Amino acid sequence: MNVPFGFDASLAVLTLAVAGYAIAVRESFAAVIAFISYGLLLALVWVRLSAVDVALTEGAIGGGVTGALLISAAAKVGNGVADVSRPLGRVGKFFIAFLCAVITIGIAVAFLSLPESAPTLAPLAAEHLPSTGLGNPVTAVLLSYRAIDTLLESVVLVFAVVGVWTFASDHHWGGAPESPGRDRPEEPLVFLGQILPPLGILIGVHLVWTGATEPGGAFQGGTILAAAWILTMVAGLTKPPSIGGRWLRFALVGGPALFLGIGVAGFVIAKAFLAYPEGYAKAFILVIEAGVTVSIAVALGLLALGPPGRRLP
Amino acid sequence: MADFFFIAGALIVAITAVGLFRVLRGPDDADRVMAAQLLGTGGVAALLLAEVRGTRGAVDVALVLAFLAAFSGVAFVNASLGEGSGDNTSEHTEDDALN
Amino acid sequence: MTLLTDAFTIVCVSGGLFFFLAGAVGLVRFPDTLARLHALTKADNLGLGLIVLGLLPQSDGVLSATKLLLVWAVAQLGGATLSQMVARVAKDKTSKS
Amino acid sequence: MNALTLAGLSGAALIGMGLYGFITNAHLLRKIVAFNVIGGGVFLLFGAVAHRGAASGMSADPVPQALVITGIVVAFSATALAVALLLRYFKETGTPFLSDNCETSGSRSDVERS
Repeated sequence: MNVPFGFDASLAVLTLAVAGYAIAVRESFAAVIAFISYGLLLALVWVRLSAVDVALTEGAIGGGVTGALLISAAAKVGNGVADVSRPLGRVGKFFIAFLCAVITIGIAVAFLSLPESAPTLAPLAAEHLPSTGLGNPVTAVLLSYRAIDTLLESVVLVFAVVGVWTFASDHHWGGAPESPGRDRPEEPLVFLGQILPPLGILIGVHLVWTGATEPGGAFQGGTILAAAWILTMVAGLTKPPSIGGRWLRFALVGGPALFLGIGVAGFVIAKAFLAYPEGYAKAFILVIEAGVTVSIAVALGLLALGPPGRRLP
Repeated sequence: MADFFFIAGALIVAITAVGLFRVLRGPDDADRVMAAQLLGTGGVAALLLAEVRGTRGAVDVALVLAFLAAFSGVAFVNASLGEGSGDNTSEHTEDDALN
Repeated sequence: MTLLTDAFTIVCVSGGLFFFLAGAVGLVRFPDTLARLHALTKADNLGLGLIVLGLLPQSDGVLSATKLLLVWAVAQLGGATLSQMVARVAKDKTSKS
Repeated sequence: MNALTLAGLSGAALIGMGLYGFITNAHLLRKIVAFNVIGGGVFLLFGAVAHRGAASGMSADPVPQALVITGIVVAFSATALAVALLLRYFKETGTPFLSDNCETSGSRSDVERS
């Protein structure tokens, strides 16, 4: 057993322990903080699996934005007092644990009995990479080979925002989400809200731009931009926008619409839906990425802000 | 040199993971957040060491983790200070919004 | 020259390692929240700072060196501000109870 | 046993643990956390499979990696939706638990059922 394997094994044990704690602990706040550590450890695991693109996404969304969302939810909801009329007994819990163990073992056996020579699309992806003008195969998959998936995903984000908005009370419809910050934000938070967002914009744009050749891309960059946006609101420097705002809705839908428009134009200029004309693939991909990044940032920000006018007792 | 970087990175993750004991024990939520913050900083340091060893893009992951550690820290502080103090903005944000 | 920069790197990274160790031990062993916060900030500032300093000569080119410094700056800004705010949260808690 | 097998087995274990928490925890926020733990396990399993497909100078098959990125973003959308639903439910009932007895008025029951 060598040192790298020892490290990977410890990392795996640590990840499992933190996940177990997130599930077993009594206080919901502690569970959320354990979950944030879990996301962080997973990002490290992804780097060890040489999937840096995924590590970026997991670190940004899994640990970061999801963590922040759950923290504020945990603070509002608290631990509560369980008044479940049919609590699970010891036997019931044991039975469920047994079933979950069976599922785990089933998946593990399936994983271990995968064929020796793994099927892979890597050669195909590598072969066509020059035609896209990109250097990062993951970006090529996302925006060229399987662009339809990414197009649909950007639409899913818009639907999710609409879904979140439907939880507003009727008389709040058309209003703005409650501000994530406090009435008079503390000075250090205001300072952070002034310094960090510009750095966040720099990092976000950098991630989108390098996504063409190095790990990075629209989703990772968009997440950072969304976080920067929310930071300015926490510091009281900007206010959550009204959900009826024309510009907001345009920004939300613009990316997917641009993506779809270029996709349909593909019928004319490149003989297929979502095909790019030869030699111009990279230019089109960059235009789409720029548009989609803005929409992702707005959508993720609105998802984190919640429905309009939400007020809790 | 590469071995040194690897071992240093692994040690930092191991050391900061010891701090996770505080997530377990608490007693305050602030203690738990501090442990997560320490693990975050340790992870950032380990990623920087990985980048120098030749993992391309690890420094970007470090950048993202450092930025979002601050972000979720803000979420914690905001949520903890928010509870109990009654001067929340909800009243007039809402009125502003409806106009 | 390489030997000299390598030695510099090793010294700085080992120093960073030491401060991480001190921070972790302090976080586990110190008796109250504010003392633990005090230990944490050492790891945050000096631990990461020394590692960044040690890696600077190893980075290839100005861009990657700038990135290293940017990581440090972001961690520093976030860490310093949040330590103060976390201390305020901890103080609120003790004064209330 | 190598790092790859380790990742796959950890993924399987995380799915089992998350599923257990998802079923046994009555607190709705804890269910959302458990759901995300399951998600992490599924993605890790995917990543291990992607890593097996390393070929042509690539360290991993890029297609499953792209799928995982898509998955993480969709998981966040689902989580945000679930949290919004939870907060609305909490506002209506004052408890983060689902209860069997419907003491809430008719106008609220549609929130509670969903």
